[in-house]
Amino acid sequence: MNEPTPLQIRADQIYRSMGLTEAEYERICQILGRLPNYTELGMYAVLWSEHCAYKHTRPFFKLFPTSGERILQGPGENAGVVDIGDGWAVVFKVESHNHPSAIEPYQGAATGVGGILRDIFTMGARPIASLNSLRFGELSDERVKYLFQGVVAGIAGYGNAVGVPTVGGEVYFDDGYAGNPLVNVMAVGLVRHEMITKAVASGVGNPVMVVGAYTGRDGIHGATFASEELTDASEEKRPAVQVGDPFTEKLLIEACLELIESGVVVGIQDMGAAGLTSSACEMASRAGSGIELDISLVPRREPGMSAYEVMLSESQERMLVVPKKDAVDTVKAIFAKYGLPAVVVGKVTDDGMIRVFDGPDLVAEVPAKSLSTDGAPTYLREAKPPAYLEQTRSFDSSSIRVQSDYTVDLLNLLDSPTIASKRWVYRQYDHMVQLNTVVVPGAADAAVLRVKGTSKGIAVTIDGNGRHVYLDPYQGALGVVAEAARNLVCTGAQPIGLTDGLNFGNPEKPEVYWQLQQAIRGLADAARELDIPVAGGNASLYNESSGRPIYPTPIVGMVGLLEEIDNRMTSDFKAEGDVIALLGWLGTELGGSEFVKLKTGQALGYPPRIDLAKEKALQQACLAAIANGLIRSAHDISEGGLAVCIAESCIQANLGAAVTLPWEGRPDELLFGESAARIVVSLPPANWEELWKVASESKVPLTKLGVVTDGEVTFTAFDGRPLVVTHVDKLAKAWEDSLPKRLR
Amino acid sequence: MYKAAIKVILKPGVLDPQGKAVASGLASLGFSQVKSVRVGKYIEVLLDASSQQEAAAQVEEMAKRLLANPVIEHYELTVELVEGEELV
Amino acid sequence: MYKAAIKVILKPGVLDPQGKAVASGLASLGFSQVKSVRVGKYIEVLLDASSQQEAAAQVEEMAKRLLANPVIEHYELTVELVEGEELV
Amino acid sequence: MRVAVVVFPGSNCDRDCHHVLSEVFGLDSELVWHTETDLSRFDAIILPGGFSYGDYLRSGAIARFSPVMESVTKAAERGLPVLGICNGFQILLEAGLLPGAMLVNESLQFRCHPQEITVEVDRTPFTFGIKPGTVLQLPVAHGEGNYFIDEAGLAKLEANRQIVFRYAGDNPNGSVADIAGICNEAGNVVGMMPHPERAAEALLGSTDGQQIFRALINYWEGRK
Ligand SMILES: Nc1ncnc2c1ncn2[C@@H]1O[C@H](COP(=O)(O)OP(=O)(O)O)[C@@H](O)[C@H]1O
Ligand SMILES: [Mg+2]
Repeated sequence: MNEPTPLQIRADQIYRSMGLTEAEYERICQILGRLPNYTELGMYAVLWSEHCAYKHTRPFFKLFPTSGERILQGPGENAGVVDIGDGWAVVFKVESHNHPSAIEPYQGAATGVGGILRDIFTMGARPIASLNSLRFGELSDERVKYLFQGVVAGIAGYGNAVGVPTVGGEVYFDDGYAGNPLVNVMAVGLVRHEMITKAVASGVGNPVMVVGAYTGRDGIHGATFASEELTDASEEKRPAVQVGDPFTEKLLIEACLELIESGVVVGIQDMGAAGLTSSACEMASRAGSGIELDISLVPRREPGMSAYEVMLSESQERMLVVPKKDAVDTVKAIFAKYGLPAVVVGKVTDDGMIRVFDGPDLVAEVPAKSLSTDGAPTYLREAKPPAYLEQTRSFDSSSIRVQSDYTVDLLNLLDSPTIASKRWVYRQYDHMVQLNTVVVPGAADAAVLRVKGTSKGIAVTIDGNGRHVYLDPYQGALGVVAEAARNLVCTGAQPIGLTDGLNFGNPEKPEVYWQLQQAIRGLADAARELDIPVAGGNASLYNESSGRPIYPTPIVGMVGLLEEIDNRMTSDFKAEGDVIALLGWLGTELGGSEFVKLKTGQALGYPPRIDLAKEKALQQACLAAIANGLIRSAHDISEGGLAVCIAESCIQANLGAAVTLPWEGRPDELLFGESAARIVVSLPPANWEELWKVASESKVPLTKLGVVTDGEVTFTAFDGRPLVVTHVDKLAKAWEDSLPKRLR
Repeated sequence: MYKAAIKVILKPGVLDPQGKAVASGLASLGFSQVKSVRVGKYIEVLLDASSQQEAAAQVEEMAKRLLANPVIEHYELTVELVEGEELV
Repeated sequence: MYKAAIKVILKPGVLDPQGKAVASGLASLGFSQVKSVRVGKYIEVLLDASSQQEAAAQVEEMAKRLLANPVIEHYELTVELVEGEELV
Repeated sequence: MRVAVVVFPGSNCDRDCHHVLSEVFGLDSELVWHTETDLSRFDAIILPGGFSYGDYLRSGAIARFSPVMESVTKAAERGLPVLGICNGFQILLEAGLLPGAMLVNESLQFRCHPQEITVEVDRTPFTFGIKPGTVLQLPVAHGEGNYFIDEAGLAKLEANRQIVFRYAGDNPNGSVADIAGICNEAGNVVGMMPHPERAAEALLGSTDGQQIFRALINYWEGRK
């Protein structure tokens, strides 16, 4: 390949085709004091891409509360680390793989799993769980079916093979994601405090080693690809899609953990987006050092690769390791055991430069800091509320006809793919390997894992209602954090840290930028009010297709701690005759609900208002009720409202419920409104007084709704009129058959 | 009746984890002469058509739409006239 | 250098879930002429050998020992002389 | 009792088996890397589940040539109890220590869920003392558990009482005759798709899997 010269690059504005603006190019020239060559330009182009540099989101990160007693590592490393006591810590992070998954769903999702796992074990932690948050268009569309099936198979194919259980997740189907699905994967690891390892290249003269898979021409410019809108031409950029090799990843996990255990590692960093370039510059800039590399030493899969290609390759399953000076042989021996190459390709220097040689030739020389996230430009843009809000906010729920019977609506809601059982998904995931999954997918609002050798449990969840955010980014984002926390609390776990994933459209559009700004403020305010520090995050912008942005979709992965795993709680009713009660406030907000979508086919109205003080009180009350053994089930009210919440607790238990709504009002609002700060609990009648005390101590209302029955399900209005009359078998059929019948 | 044989192979440059694993498996079995291995799919389709040409056109269409994943794979196909109603 | 192409196919009588799925996939795409489909593997091996015959013998051995499982599969192979050191 | 848990590159239930053997049953369990060739110090061998060599080509096809497999074969011939779980079962099939072969699940999907199975015979070390007909609830987790054997082979399995477990209720993968596990003619080598190690602690939902390991211990104590 004939590379253009520095002069040609300037003359022909070649930087533009790499996604750099004129001003960015000028800035590079200034930093270098000369014109960049092709390889250098490529390095800047990827590392200054939105995907790597967070050019539009970074200015907001300072809003996040990032410290707390338990935070051992906040944002800035490969993953956040939170202390759980007894010398153990939890490591977790979310990463998006939206664009690759839109092009090649299986491999896109699979490599997404692989990538986020590397962020975990590069910190010295053994990955113990993964979760995923998925968004697709409607399942009536054949292409959507293909994407959905491919993504789930890809997550299963990779996660099952590496032996990390996929314990949870969420899937929403909405036209807003038709051309641009979202695939966010969260991984969770467990580490002894003394094994926590950072991605720093320190110690002048220390060797720099490439370990793991061979380097090929995979995904060159994947990061810039992830920073552009999807167009039909995206299909042409196909080589940007990489193929994952979970077998090599599994070996890499074991080898890296063994290596870290051996005590010879100074720093280690996975090679994700922008491969060798980003890992080298991040390790050097964190340590304030420099790195000198000879890329002719990098083990290759293909002949004839240029410096540019080696530096920008996104071949998967590779890491960059800086061991102690005398430990090269130790590293080689450990990797040899697993049949993986480990090769010295350079050394740590003290001049802050990334200096790249190809044999004797110097092919690139740039200051590490200038390439790193901190050195990249940031942008503040014009923000403007989108025009659609006028229409959505003028919605009046009284335009929906009041009915005398809501049985069919309840069945239809249970049948809607967003609400329906996700068994079709999680039965493809090995969610049990490693023998820690105590609360399995489908059993509660969050998964619970034990920590072997202790009595502790870790609860994990991932959440984000994009429709609510679309209708009001600030309130919707508050709701995302509140719901994640509520989900953990319903299992009896105290939330201890969160990681966010910001999935938005093109930030250069004022409306999208406004959504982004509002949503980040919401996430930050909720995290602060609820005392849940932000330990890390990820951003994926430019999620659009045919010029239409996705629903703004911030998602939150959250980790909670149960000091006593024996106190865990699940969401299924447990016994006939138990009292069903609402912990929390009366809520009647239909805006943005699944019910409104069912009736109008649209996202309309104001989403539920979030009151963080109430949210906090509710969560305290629920935790106290669980810790004192007062309740037998807890299930948070979300999509589909109270009726769906109770129906799910029935279906899981194969029991029924006789509920009388103790409020006056529109039945649809009472049954299907999605107001927050509400949890449905069930308890033996004998515990009522005690629970009442716990609730009133936290100043949280507790309202009796009915009793658990042996199978009949009835919802009755305040005045005794029947609203829903059915049987758990019918509910179960609608809920369980929804995905399988649509995917046949 | 026509029988089409479609070979589906990963595009050059695309990582082939299976091929890699098979190559190292063969090496450890003592087949030291092996330089590289690629693993793809071999698909046989038995179909009715009015002519060889029509059969080929149909199968080409199938390969494009379902049998191969154009993002990472390419394919080669052959079609022949056969007797009988079953693939053996 | 020799390039061997090995087709590995399920034996008659062995249920082929993939073939069945592909057949019904094709049917639902409107390819109604399709009678049946079988899905197997297509493996390419690049190897050094002193003669075509030796290469074929070696590959036969590989197929017997590793590439195909005789309980469920049979194979066909061809070997040709090629230039170059890479499979493309 | 010393039990070897063989670790192939890509095994991922090795630690789980080891955990159950040592923490739940207090046995002297050891993780043995696939390059080891001497297994003479062990009283039983377990080939755990997972994805040896990524399950590339065919599950178990490459692992069965691991150096350790020669000693596994010898031990099996000597009559030592050998249990292959899931991928371990696939390896035993590929190695020819058990008859038949595995195909991809009929659904073409990986399946992970609790599954009821019936114990068919008590003549193996891993079902020793379990009444035939006993139903156990053990998780399955596999993509290639569709056991195949031709008619003659099946007749032989039935005649020799080599079918050790069958799926009760829904067959999760389409296996011939609902077969979930088989043994060799002598009975000492057993392969099973379900994971007994995943059902050995109450905290994880079922303790039925303990019966498999308890059977082995009883068998071994009876032979001492
Ligand atoms: N939305 C966000 N909120 C908080 N921290 C973030 C966010 N996005 C990125 N970060 C932090 O920026 C750092 C770099 O992120 P990223 O480039 O995704 O890391 P990696 O390349 O290791 O996946 C990480 O420490 C991450 O936690
Ligand atoms: Mg990283």
